[in-house]
Amino acid sequence: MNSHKLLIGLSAFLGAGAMLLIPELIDDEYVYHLLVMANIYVLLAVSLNLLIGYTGLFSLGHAAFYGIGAYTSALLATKLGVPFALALPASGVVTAIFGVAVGFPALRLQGIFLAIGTLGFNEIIRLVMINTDSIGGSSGIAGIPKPSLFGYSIASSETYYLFSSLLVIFVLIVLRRLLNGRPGRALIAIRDNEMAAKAMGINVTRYKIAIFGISSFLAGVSGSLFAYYITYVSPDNFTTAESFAIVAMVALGGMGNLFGSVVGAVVLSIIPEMFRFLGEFRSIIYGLTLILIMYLLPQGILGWCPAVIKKLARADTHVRFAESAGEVKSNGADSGK
Amino acid sequence: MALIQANNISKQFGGIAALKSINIEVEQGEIRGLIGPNGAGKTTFFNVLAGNYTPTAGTLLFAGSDIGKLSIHERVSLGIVRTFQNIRLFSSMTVLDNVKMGYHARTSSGWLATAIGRRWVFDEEKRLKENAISLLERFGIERIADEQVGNLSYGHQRRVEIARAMAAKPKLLLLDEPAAGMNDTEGQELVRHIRDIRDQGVTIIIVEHDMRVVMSVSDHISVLAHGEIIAEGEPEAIQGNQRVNEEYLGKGSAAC
Amino acid sequence: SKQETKAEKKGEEDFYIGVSAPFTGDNAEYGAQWKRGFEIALEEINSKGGIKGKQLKLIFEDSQSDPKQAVNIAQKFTKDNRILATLGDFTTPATWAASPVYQSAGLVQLAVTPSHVELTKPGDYIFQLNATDYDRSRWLVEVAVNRFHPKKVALLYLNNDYGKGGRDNIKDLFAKKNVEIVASETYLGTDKDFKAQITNIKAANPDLIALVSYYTDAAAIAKQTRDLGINVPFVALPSVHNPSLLSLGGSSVEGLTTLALFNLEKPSPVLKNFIEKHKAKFGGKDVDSFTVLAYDAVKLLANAIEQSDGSRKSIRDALAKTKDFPGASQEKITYSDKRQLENVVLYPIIVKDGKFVPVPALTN
Amino acid sequence: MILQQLVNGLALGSMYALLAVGFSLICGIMRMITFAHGEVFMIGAYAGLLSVFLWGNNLLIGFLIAVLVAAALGLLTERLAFRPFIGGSDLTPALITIGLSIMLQDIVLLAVGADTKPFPVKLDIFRLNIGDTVISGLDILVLSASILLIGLLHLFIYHTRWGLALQATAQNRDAVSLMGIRPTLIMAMAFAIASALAGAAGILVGVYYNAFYPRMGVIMSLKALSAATLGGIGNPSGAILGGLLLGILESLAVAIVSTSYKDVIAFAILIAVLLIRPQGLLGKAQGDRA
Amino acid sequence: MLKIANLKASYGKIRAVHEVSLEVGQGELVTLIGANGAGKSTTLKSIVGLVQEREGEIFFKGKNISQIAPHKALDAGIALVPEGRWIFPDITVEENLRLGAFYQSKNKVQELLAEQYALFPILRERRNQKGGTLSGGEQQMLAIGRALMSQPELLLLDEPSLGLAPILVNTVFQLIKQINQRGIAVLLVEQNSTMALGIADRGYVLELGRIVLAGASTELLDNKRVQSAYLGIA
Ligand SMILES: Nc1ncnc2c1ncn2[C@@H]1O[C@H](COP(=O)(O)OP(=O)(O)OP(=O)(O)O)[C@@H](O)[C@H]1O
Ligand SMILES: Nc1ncnc2c1ncn2[C@@H]1O[C@H](COP(=O)(O)OP(=O)(O)OP(=O)(O)O)[C@@H](O)[C@H]1O
Ligand SMILES: CC(C)C[C@H](N)C(=O)O
Ligand SMILES: [Mg+2]
Ligand SMILES: [Mg+2]
Repeated sequence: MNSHKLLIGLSAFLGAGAMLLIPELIDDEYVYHLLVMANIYVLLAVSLNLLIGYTGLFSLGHAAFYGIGAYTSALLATKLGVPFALALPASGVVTAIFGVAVGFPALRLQGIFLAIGTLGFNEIIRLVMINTDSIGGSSGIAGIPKPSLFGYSIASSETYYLFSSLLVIFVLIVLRRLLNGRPGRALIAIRDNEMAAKAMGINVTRYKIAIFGISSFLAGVSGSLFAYYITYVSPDNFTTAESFAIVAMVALGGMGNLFGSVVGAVVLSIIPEMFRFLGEFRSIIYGLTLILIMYLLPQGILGWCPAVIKKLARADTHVRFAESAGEVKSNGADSGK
Repeated sequence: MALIQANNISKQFGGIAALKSINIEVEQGEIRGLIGPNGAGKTTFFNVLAGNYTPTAGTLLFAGSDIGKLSIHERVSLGIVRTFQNIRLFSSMTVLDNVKMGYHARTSSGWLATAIGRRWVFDEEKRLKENAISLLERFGIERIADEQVGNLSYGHQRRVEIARAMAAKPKLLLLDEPAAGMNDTEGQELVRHIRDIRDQGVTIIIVEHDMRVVMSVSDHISVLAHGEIIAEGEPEAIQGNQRVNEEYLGKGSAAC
Repeated sequence: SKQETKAEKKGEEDFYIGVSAPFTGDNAEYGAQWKRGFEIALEEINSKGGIKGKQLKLIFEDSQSDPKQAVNIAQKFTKDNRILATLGDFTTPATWAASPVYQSAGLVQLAVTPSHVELTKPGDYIFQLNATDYDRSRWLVEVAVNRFHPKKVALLYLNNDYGKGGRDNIKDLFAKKNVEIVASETYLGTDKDFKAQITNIKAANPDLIALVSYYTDAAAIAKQTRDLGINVPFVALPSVHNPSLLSLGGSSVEGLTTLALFNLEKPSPVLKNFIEKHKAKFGGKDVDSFTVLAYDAVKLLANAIEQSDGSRKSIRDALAKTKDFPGASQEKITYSDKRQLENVVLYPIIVKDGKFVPVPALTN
Repeated sequence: MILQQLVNGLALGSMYALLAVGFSLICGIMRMITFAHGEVFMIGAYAGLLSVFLWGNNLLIGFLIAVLVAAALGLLTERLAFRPFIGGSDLTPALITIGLSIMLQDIVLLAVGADTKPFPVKLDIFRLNIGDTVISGLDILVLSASILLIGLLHLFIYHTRWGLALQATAQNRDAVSLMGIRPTLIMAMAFAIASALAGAAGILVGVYYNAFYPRMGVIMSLKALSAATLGGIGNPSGAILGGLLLGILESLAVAIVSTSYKDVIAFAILIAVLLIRPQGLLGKAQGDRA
Repeated sequence: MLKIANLKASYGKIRAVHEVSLEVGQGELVTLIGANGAGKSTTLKSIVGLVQEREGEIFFKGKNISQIAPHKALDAGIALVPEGRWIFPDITVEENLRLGAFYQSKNKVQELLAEQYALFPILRERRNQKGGTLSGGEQQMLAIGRALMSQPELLLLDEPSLGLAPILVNTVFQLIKQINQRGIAVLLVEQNSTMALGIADRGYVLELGRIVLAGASTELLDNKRVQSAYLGIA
């Protein structure tokens, strides 16, 4: 057990080290740009995994939370002149409020019904953005000031990459702690068997609301990072297609696997860029790549790694959503009653 | 005062009356057997006690206070803990983690404390693991602590479920057919466990079709049939009861 | 092919322009139209020996008109030292998302089709080639009023920045002419069923319907309008000027009045040349407004490169100084100090017998 | 005008319904998630269109080809995305169908171009004018086609043993095999039927709107999935109800509230309905007893 | 009739059955007893092909069925009442039963239904109720009834008395005996070992995936080791 911990600790340390060392090695704005975007998607994928992978809440509307965070920052910055250091957490909080508001009705919905409900929510948010001219309407909000933190500008892709990396590492550390501790176990229990979870004294309502809050908080922060980085937001950024892309990252990385989501997000945000040389065939090859990866690594991208890491990363691939209720597994012991 | 007092509990499913105005009182420290034919309403009664079902009529008192409006988890925090007739484990977790889940009902580390990594959270986690392992030892399944429960045989899954319920430190433990899937020897062992549990001050209601188990472990037995209590009394009396013999035991098997 | 290999050999000495456009995704067909215009322009330039003896080349990147990808492409283009200027993107949001990158890197972003009035606001490296919504609407309202003398106009517009830009300008301009807008309905770019909106319009009983939409939608709208038994004439902004409007719309688009970006009646030599080449190259296909704009965009940049010392900055300066450049669309392209077209002229056309023809001389 | 809006809504809704029923079958009854259904619809439509070009404007052949090609594609999807991953996570096939949907769209785009293609045959059979309200022959065609096809499916699922096997397969695949029924056969059957219906929907929608284009399945499938959910996924009659309701809602939202909020209102009502009836209007709550 | 030689079966890396050889003769009633986790269920599931990884030979009526696919087992004449019952929860009781006789003619199905209802009258009462809402014991009856609908030649029963009231346990055991007397061979896995050995002709004892004892039921009932490990006789 201890050697496992050591292994994980070591690899996490090395990963973080590598992340922070990249600036010493690379001097290319385009690469930093992609890395910043990758960091933004890491936050999104990780936060969605909290819902889908850990709690079994199949949400298809994550881009809406992402958008709410981005718009909050854009508005705070352009209309009220709120500084970055304040707007970033504020965007998370505002988004979390929306998240909790969605979480309550979500309690009643399961499986595909929740998926469609959240998808609908995504469309609603996007259309409200398009239709509300006071927040930029379909042209969005331009002219968001480049961010600075305590007097230091973090406007360049390189500094923004460093900043977002630190943020991602911090979030990952905190989440790992939570997920390996009592709260994480409770979430997995809810996912595995909601009725049994209740029977073990878990306040399922509270946990689901809390995880919606946390997940949307992180998506909101990610949106804020995006808004400040690109300095322009528009409804076109927060489509359901974007939500699907985030789901794909989670699926690729492996459900209920935090580090998997990191890998999934990095891979899926960078692959399409690496495939640019394919021109018009890019999307076809991208789709094909998705399919091939799932064939080669049906348990997600971390499926290949040693069992030890999988175990520690709590990879669990056998989560089913399509069942609306009831334990209809072929695993006999659990049927119906 | 009785620990649990069910007054005139009825439960209706559409046209089916699963429980018809049931009255049951169980004293603190008692082991109460609950038997009856299939479909009599035993599991339904457990579901009412645990909060899975809202009864169509009737009141429920636990240690004197009305728990009728409490949700499942609130009842757990009062000490009412159950097992399921159709085993419900956390299938992706190991045996150890399943048992740890039981302790959750009695531990306190929340989101914030865990996130900032307070010392006591670690200590609690450590204690939890020790407790869980010693519990598994008591049930003789510490060997399989690191197995994923989905991979266990039926009988082992049952034991894990009972251990998990015990971990939640119940005051009132509801066991729904705990001996199902165990052979007679294993059943006898279970009887010893249940007595042990009672000796720690836990009140137990046990639904069981294995007469050797239920007759040897129960202080009192209530017999349900068609949603009604048809007999109540000490095991010997029940075994001699005419109606119980006819409806439940089947003639000639009374001596079982 | 010998020539080709030669040209390739001295590849590093060629001039490069980056193109960020939708070649897949919802707007893929417009990217395809651009490409036709680009192709003809490149052939023309390079067959005449290129610019200052070097070949002009385009580097295509598919943005799917997704703002996020437009930024990725912008980052890629700006770090690519070969690229001297860029073209794109198709929509305003995708263009704007990338503008800050081009602006801060000092690389020209010449927007080919977007018509947003404030498109060039993000900075002095951002240029616009299409007539703005204001100019387009001004011409349309003028024609509409002169030709139809409407009292009550219904407006149906695409629910995006382009559609809303058109809507706002058309509303204002009609109001100035004391024409009442009796209905203002909108639809999403992905909609195919417009009957609900049209039914609303029917209820408002207008004597003219003004459209702000792309040709595919316009064809469907016209068809469904006629199906619902409304025979009021249509006027539409120039984005419907495409042969597909005719094939998709059939008889229901007969009589639809719109604007061409170029003079069909008395084509300038440049336009004539383009139309002929286009016909020859693409199997007799008629030109549409986006192909023409794309053609002009390349020619315009080529001209600016020609005038420059080859640096990105001087290309910008040269482009900004463009005056009376003979385009296929506008006969004289001149940039204002806001890097938008000055003195825009548009040409009223009408669908007659399944063809776009110039609007016959107005009666008064 | 409200009457006209109802007619509009019914026609629109019947097309949602035709595609929705496939989701009902795959997602609802079989409890599998596919995101490539819209592309099956689209390819069915194009196949029909192509055959009309190739075989002299024969509408019936066009329809049959659309149905057959779509069914074949459905079978392929099942083989490729679902069968190899039986017993695994639901997200694996989901992701493969996402990949498939991206691929199919762009393959068609590269093959025939992104521009919208019209249908070569005029189908304005007749038009009914009732006062102010206009009903076209096409309106009646799509409405009756969807009711007929879905009615047949309903009979099949609830009144034949194969339909029963279909339901059972979703509930416990291993147990089905103990009944001597091959579960993969049943899965393939479900996909073939759902996809055939998508093909039928594809050609009908293409003809109705006179528009065939590579991304025609995207929004349509989103709406259809919503319709299926609204009506109660897993119930073919729910697909009809949900489809028609969604169509009417959209039309009425335009008539009564505002066009820019058309979809907002439709989705908001969808969510509201789910909150009151989490299993959809005609869906049955599943028996999960403790 | 059924002959298993050197069966090994595993779930991934876990080997559940190491070495099982057993036989069930024509019309015989054989029981397999063993502690929890011994591999009894795995053995039964292997016979019908439900465990993917299996080695060794299985013959049924002289035909090698070692690699049979689960859906072919019934066709061959083998029906399994699985542990955990595997009731279809969202279709009705009667529909559950009908699926048992999927390939039978309409009339035959009617006849078979009537037979099962006669055996388990409660199922007739509950026939339009969803399978998943039955009580535990009712589900067990349904599982047995469903297997009988398919008129097997060999019936594999995995703990059929699980969750049944004593009165029904007796009935079910009598039923098994009756079925057997009709000429259907039975392989019975039971925790209620005393009763199982009571009706069986022969028995096998399985420990940790290996057959450790075999013999006539009466012999096993008298065996000290069997008594202390399985029959609760100290
Ligand atoms: N959700 C439900 N819907 C309909 N009927 C139900 C439901 N739950 C239970 N029943 C019926 O109520 C009756 C009592 O069921 P219950 O599970 O309480 O029986 P039980 O005494 O536990 O039987 P067993 O010993 O077989 O487990 C049964 O006939 C059952 O079919
Ligand atoms: N699905 C599975 N995956 C992995 N291991 C399994 C699985 N099912 C059973 N096993 C393992 O195989 C061994 C034999 O299990 P099996 O279910 O055959 O035992 P059994 O004799 O039927 O026990 P019981 O009396 O408890 O039902 C056990 O050690 C169990 O842990
Ligand atoms: C039709 C075009 C002139 C409009 C342009 N593509 C825009 O979105 O602004
Ligand atoms: Mg029960
Ligand atoms: Mg077993």
